[in-house]
Amino acid sequence: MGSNTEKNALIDANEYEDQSIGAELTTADINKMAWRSLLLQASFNYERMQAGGWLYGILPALKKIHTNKNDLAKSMKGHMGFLNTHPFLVTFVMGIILAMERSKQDVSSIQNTKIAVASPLGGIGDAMFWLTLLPICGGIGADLALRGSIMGAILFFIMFNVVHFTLRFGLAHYAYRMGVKAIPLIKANTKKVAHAAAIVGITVIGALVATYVRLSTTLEINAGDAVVKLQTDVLDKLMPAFLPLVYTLIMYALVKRGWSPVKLIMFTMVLGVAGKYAGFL
Amino acid sequence: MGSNTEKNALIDANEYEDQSIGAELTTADINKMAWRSLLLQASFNYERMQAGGWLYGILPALKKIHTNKNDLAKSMKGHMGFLNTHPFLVTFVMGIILAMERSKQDVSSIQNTKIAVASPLGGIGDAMFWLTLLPICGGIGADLALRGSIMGAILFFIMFNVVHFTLRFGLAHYAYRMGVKAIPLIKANTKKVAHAAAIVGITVIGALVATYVRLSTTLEINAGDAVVKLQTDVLDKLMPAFLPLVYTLIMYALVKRGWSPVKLIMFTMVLGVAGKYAGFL
Amino acid sequence: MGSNTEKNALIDANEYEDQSIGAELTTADINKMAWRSLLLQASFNYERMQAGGWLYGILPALKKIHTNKNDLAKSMKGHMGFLNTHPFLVTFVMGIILAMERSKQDVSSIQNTKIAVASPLGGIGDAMFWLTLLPICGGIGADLALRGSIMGAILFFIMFNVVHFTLRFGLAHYAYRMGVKAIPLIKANTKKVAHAAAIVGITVIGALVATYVRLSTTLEINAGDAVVKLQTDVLDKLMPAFLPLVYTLIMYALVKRGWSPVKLIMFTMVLGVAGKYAGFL
Amino acid sequence: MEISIIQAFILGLLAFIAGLDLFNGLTHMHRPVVLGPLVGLVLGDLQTGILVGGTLELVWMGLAPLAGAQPPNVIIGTIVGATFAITTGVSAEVAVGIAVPFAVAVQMGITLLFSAMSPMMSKCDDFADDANTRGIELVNYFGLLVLGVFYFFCAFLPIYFGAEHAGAFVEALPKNLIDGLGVAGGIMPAVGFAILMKIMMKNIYIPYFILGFVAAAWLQLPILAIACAALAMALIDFMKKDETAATVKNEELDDGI
Amino acid sequence: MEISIIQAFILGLLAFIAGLDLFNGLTHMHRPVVLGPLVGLVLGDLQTGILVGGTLELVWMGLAPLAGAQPPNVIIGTIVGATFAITTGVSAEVAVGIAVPFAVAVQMGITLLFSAMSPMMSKCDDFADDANTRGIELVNYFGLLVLGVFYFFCAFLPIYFGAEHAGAFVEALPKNLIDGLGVAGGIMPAVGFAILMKIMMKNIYIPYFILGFVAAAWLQLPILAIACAALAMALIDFMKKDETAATVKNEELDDGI
Amino acid sequence: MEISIIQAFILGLLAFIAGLDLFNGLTHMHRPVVLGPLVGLVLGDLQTGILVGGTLELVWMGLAPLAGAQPPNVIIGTIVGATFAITTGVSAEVAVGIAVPFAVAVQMGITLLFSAMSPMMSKCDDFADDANTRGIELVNYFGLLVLGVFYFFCAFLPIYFGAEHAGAFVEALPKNLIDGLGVAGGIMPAVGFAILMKIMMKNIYIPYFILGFVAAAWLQLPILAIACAALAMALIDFMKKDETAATVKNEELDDGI
Ligand SMILES: OC[C@H]1O[C@H](O)[C@@H](O)[C@@H](O)[C@@H]1O
Ligand SMILES: OC[C@H]1O[C@H](O)[C@@H](O)[C@@H](O)[C@@H]1O
Ligand SMILES: OC[C@H]1O[C@H](O)[C@@H](O)[C@@H](O)[C@@H]1O
Repeated sequence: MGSNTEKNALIDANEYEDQSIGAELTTADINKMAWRSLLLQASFNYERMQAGGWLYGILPALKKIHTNKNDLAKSMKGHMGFLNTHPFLVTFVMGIILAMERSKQDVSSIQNTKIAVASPLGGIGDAMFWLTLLPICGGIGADLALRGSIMGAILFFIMFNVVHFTLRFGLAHYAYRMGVKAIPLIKANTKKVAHAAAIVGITVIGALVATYVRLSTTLEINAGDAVVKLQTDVLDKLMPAFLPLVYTLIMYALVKRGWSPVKLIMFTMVLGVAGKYAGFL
Repeated sequence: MGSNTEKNALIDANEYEDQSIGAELTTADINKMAWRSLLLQASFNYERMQAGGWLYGILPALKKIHTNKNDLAKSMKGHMGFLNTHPFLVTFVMGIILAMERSKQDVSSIQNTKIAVASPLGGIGDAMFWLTLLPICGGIGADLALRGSIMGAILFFIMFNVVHFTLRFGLAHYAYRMGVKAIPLIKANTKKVAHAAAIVGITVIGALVATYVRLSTTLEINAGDAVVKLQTDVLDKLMPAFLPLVYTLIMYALVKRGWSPVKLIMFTMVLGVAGKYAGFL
Repeated sequence: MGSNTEKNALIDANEYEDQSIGAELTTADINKMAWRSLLLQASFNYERMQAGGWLYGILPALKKIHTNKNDLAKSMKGHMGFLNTHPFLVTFVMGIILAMERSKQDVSSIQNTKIAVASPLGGIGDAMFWLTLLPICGGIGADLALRGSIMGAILFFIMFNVVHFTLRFGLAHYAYRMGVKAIPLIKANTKKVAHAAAIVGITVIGALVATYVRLSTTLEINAGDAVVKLQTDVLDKLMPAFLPLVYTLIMYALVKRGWSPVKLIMFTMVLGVAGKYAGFL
Repeated sequence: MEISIIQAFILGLLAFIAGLDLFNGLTHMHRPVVLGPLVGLVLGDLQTGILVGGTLELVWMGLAPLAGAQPPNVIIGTIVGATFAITTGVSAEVAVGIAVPFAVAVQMGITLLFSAMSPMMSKCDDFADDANTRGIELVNYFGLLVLGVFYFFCAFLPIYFGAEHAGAFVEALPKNLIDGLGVAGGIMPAVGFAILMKIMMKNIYIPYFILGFVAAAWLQLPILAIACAALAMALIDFMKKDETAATVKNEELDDGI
Repeated sequence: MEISIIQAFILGLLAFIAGLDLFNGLTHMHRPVVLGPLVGLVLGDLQTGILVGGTLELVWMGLAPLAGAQPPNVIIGTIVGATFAITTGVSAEVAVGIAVPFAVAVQMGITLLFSAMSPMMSKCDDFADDANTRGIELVNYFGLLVLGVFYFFCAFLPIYFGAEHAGAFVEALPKNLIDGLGVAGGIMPAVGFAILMKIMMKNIYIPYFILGFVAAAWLQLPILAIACAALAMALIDFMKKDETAATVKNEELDDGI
Repeated sequence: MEISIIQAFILGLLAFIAGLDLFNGLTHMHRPVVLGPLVGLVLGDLQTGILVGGTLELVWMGLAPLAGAQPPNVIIGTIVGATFAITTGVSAEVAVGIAVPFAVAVQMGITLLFSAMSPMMSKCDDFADDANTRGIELVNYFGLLVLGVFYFFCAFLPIYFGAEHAGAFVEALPKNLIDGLGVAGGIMPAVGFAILMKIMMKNIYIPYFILGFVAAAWLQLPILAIACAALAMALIDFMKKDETAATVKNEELDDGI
């Protein structure tokens, strides 16, 4: 992190200029957020997954909270970071995060909390909705359908969406209220909360790197009769998730050296295709 | 833990009124404790396991240590908490705990130490005595018996009990002496020892919840062709020991809300039977 | 650690008398170290593995750094401790350690760092060189040899040793430079660095005990029909690596009680042979 | 039975809508049990649509996108399968066999698309820099449009030109290119994490990154377990600071002046 | 051979005593190798008692109550089995076959009893509140009595009324009720832990509860390993406080006044 | 073909050199692909040497000493095998069969030697105490000499006396003694660790020893993972101290005087 001036710059980018508590969000505001959360994956992509749609969802609320344009920009930049969670539970995260935004926490505290809360909800939601609710509703619907009744389709649609929309709107309001109640507490302990959030957030990021980045080499070194499979014979013996870690750290180094995301993405794409053609990926 | 008055009440319940070091325990006292420890499981039950018999074992010593009746009551209440350990090793725990009682440590320090020392001894003792000593003695006895000799029974009985009683009485005296030697040290660091004991004790409780509470649902949701097994398809994917954790936390919430243990036990029994009849347990 | 005088003695043995930064090591010095590192395993043995050869390797440099004879003795004593790492990566450790010696860190800081850095490099190097580089070069060589060409031997020899010596010399210089750069930082934080190094070093030692000491008993207790295998039926159920831990702690207790290493080694050898004859090892 | 261009067009539109619903909206009208009857309605054979939809619902049971990974595409599978069953009169099972290659091809196509959409994120970064909220919105709408149009053609083309021609088109793409972009998609989150780390990482948090990585890589713990343990660490730290401060305070009181 | 009511009564008493020994006293005179000969003595055929005892000892080898979980009951198994072998003259192996259902029924019965004894604990809480030591003792003696009587009847009834009648009685109990109470027994420790936590839990210890749970639930570590790791954490904390205090002291010394 | 004593002697010298190279120097001229041709040269049949070397290289592929554990000895395997193939004209495969028992015997011998060399370490301790650098060097040279001589005889004897006599010699050693010393070798690092701990262990580091042990013994984590996690702990501690100091400083500033 080097010199002091750098640190100051960092703090500037991290703290909001206007530190007064932001405008209250009305029921209508939260409802709007929940509606917009339907487009969480509108700009889904493998670099940042739901980042774009997430920002889209909370944007009206952010505009209301940050009347200072610089603050709004800071906030928006923060919210363009990688995110992946379950779409039905996302409003829970949104509600909490908006309460934090209102209390003008640091950008990094907010982002750490976001990652820490949202990431585990991904797996939880998948188990509850994609692997449980959906097969149940689908099974009932298919059963009726196979007896020739259109009621299968209708019943499926109603059952599933009653749960879906109840959760989406209910969680949004619940989480926001919860978050707002916590504002005084957070405000009184800003630094400590930030530190705690960072601990959880960064730990989760470390785990995400090992879990989400899928990179392994198919390289085999044929030396006469001997075939050395680089991945299983060497790297896996060294440590698991070695290449994902190395690649992420390289990307990180390049980001710090000023490479733009586009450049990194292009680099990655070219690498993927080239690696396939050259046969080492 | 909320308000300050609550905290004070907690401290009152936690600290002994009479802080002077308790009466010394004689060899006879320790022997009495060891004899009484034979009834460790006299009131064995699945709610608190050996709690009642444990208290029975150390009761005479406690009476001698706490001449103040309020203190005796406090101490006895503490010792009615859940406990499970190996019956042959229990006097080791008793000896240490009585030394702590004599030095008038907090109730919670004592209980934390008890749990932290006793719980791992359960598995250790089972491996050493039930799964090793017993089969060895039993094997030798049966061998003789199958050749028609009554010596099998006699030899078995003697071999086994020599080990048994040597341990039971030896450990009692050894542990008490060890504990007494530590009294000055403990006294000098009361708060820090309490904190350290709490760390180990509570960690072990967290582990015990996941290990000892056996609760899983047989619920299956049949939706046409689809069968969703709630336990294996949903809960186990969410996290292991989910229901035990949730049930324990519910019980905890109810205890704090003033429910009596009897009420909770009845509730649990009704739940068990109802669950079986209804087919979800 | 007991009394205060003992502690002082410990500090004396731990800190160098001459605290001024040691003589700079020239390129020639580092090269000499790299050459001598070829004899890393000259006195290889199962008690301290590469300790003797390690000291042999860094000895000329140590002599240059510690002009005070007492300091040289202290340093040499420290470097006779157990060590095992990969022979091709050892110069990396040597370079760092010599930089630390120059800055006159405590003996225990230096040793902790050595263990912490060197131990994981053992497995890493084995995976990279013994299990990857060697089969590749060997495969290519064998392929040519089986076609009757002497080029197989020659190519193998050249390929393998280009990598080998490049690493050995390259790492030596690189690590030393790196270490020297860190000297001011280390100097400014001597105590904290020592503490951090101790945390890693001791943790690794704990792990090494469980990993490196191979001790299990073949004892079976035959009791009539029952056969109790002490290792698998009792000890492994108690805890893994139980005997290695116990044996190491016994050795430690004896060392502290003043037993000489030779005595412990003889004891161990006699135990091994006696255990084999008696059938319990 | 022949399919008119209008019917093909309407089915394309249906794919457009269902395609959006698969990732956005998520009303799950895109599931076979609903989509089948809708195809039936368009082709004038509701009953077959219902039956094929029910059958396919069971085939695709439990297949949903987890953590962004695509299963064989349910929408194109259903639309192509149901259309085939209705027009040729074959059983639902046979229709599945025809539909699966298309479902797999589209699965790949979507994976590709999600890799290819990555560069749009930097556009968003620029908009964020300028607090340009409109820009963010447009990017999202644009994403929807691209996705929808892609689905439209994936349904329209095979239905209009018939399976063989469509199949030939799919085969014309170089496999290595497609696979390579798929691989790139798997690596891509590394870029996302790197950018995230730029915002959030400070030297003092490096140890936690290491612990998270060790727990996930070696101990293979799920994110939930790691988050729980991290929370515990954070709470310990949180509470310890109080103590330290308290200790200091006390010391000073004790020492008095 | 007929069994007199007196013999049946004495065998019941033997079960009473052995039953207590299984959980209290633990001299292990309740093991078949000892109990068999005793049954033999009562029935006047020591030799058969010895042999059946030896055989059953091997059958029950390694079966002991671990963490409160009951294996098929060794005492009733032995008494019923040995009695059967002696009276009918069948081999020990056949006697085992007869005895096992009873052993299993009693296993369930004990499990039930240990669930049903739970409410007595609150009685104890009340006694503790009043420092009523006599009360605590009486509860324990009462527990012994109930257990012993239960064993008495479990031995007496099948022997006196013969196997069929006893078997019919066992079958008359609704299985769901018994199983349900067994399930309740498995859940019951949750109540014990909740009460324990009321005493011991403070906010600052929540993180350690989480860590213990994570280690046991996800990493599947045994209690011993978790206790070791917790001890390490506690020691680190214990020693760090010293340091902090020391640091503070030093700082103040350095700053002087 | 007969082997002269001079040839046997030269082959012994080759074993001497290669034996050192296996653990020191590590140029890997001791691998069959190089050693085979060298044996061929000595015996005047380079071509067979090359071929046998190539074959044996593949047989020993992936066999290298890991963490001090010896695989069947590659050097004696190669020298005896190649000599046998050249002198008798049998195929390389048959030669391997002859060579393996010798390779295994030498494997044991080396293990033994590495146990037996342990006491030399205390000699080194004494030299270190006196800052006697020459002494340290001599011990190392002595180690080389012993090892080399051992290899010399392991090659010379079977070649000169023929396989049967050499085999008989090997069999004459009591197996229990050899195995016992092998066992002792496995335990020996405990002594090394104990001495290490004497230098490095202080009470405040006991918790870390426990954590390292728990991680390796129960979680079966490799050293690298444990070192990473330990590094993380150390860094947290390292940085926390700064904070504490800072907190203290701040408090004092706040309180002013
Ligand atoms: O895993 C969480 C989440 O990840 C991605 O966003 C998509 O695959 C969702 O369908 C899934 O629910
Ligand atoms: O597991 C420890 C302990 O648990 C219960 O108290 C009983 O099952 C004992 O037999 C056992 O030794
Ligand atoms: O495991 C590291 C290292 O251990 C020992 O020193 C030897 O077996 C080496 O060959 C090996 O590389």
